[in-house]
Amino acid sequence: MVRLEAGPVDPGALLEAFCRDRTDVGAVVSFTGLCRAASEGLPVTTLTLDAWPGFTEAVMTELEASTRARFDVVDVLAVHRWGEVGVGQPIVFVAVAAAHRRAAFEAADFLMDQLKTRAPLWKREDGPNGRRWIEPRPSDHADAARWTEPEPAE
Amino acid sequence: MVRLEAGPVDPGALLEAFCRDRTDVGAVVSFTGLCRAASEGLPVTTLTLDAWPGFTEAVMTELEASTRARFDVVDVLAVHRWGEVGVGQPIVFVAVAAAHRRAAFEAADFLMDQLKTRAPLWKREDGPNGRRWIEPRPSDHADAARWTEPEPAE
Amino acid sequence: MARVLLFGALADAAGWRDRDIEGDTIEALRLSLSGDERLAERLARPGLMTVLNQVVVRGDHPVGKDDEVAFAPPVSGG
Amino acid sequence: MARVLLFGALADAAGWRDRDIEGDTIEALRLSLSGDERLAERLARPGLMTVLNQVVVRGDHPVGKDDEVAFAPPVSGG
Repeated sequence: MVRLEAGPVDPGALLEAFCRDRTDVGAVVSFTGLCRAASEGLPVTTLTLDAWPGFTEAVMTELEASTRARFDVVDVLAVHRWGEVGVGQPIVFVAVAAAHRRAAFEAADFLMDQLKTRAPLWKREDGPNGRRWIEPRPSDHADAARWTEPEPAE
Repeated sequence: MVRLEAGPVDPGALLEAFCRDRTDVGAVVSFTGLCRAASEGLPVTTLTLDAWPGFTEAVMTELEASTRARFDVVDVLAVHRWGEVGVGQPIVFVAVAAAHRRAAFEAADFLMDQLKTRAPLWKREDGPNGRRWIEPRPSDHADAARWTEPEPAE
Repeated sequence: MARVLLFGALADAAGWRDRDIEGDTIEALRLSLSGDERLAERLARPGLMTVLNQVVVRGDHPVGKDDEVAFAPPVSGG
Repeated sequence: MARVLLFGALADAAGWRDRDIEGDTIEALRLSLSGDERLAERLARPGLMTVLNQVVVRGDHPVGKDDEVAFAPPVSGG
């Protein structure tokens, strides 16, 4: 499941609900992205995420589907905040449930790389030095490129 | 921090507390291990973990230290349940906080491989087919062997 | 004529997010928007994302008044 | 003589976890324990973990009455 969230994202509550009543899952990996007080040495007071409700979820759903197709997982959740986010607050939460831990780790890692480089969201950092629109760093593209070996036939 | 826990482990509450008031952390990766209703095709009704309180935490603390030495992380938490664990209940919870997500994913993955193959805990599965003591699977040793390249000098 | 949407730094630079613009291809719309000097430089940057009726497209395409064309900088989620 | 601890399948097989055993080396303790046929086979398996005063050791070591020696099967946490 994917969700674009205008209000606060609560990783604890999301993980608790995601783990609940599972008897066929041995491994749950979660990723929480938090807003830092400084980014590349510059202080940040507010992060603002622009999104395109409707289209953003549609692309997130495609990324979820390609994660499910590629790894042996039981369930996938991705929740992305948009709008204004304060320092220390969660920006994104991803969870993957699988029978075994290797698939859970790899799928969560893969999905985060996809969200970073493909999900239609645009991030602005505001601080005493002004406002700065963020684009993926070279390391984000390098991370995403790790997965470009051919996908297994379905 | 490491903890050997005789009572229930609550991944939601642990993740919430672990993320709270962090302003220098962009990424938190968590791993939750759950007790499955079947293991290698055999039904499981109860899992029982034997441990050696004192020594078990001492080894877990060493594994935490080697995780911190090896990866660029801000904080590490590992909580391991022992005693009787029901189906669907958490067995282990690991969380890693880092400035960037690659270090957080790798450190959590590494720490789980270490806990699986090195932490002094012994797992028994009870079910209608009797009781079965579990040993690490070949895949657990293969996972742990992924990290045997030389560690960076400290 | 098509409905044009802007996102991220483009919306910020233009001061608007959603407007009807004259032009019968994506390139014509982009040229028309580039008349605004606040947008021209950003529309010329590599990695510009173009979305026609919620499908990411490359190159030029004809557009009509019922079409919706979005221009956006490279994404930065997560 | 040393204090001997057993864990996991070994404690299960023996029916005890903690006992004083005659023997002045780790090998002597292991031989003495192997007199119990429920333990003999498990103590002979590869991967047996031996811990002297909370330090994992390999090979034989002398032990005295203030020493604590633990025998355990391969670990299986996580």
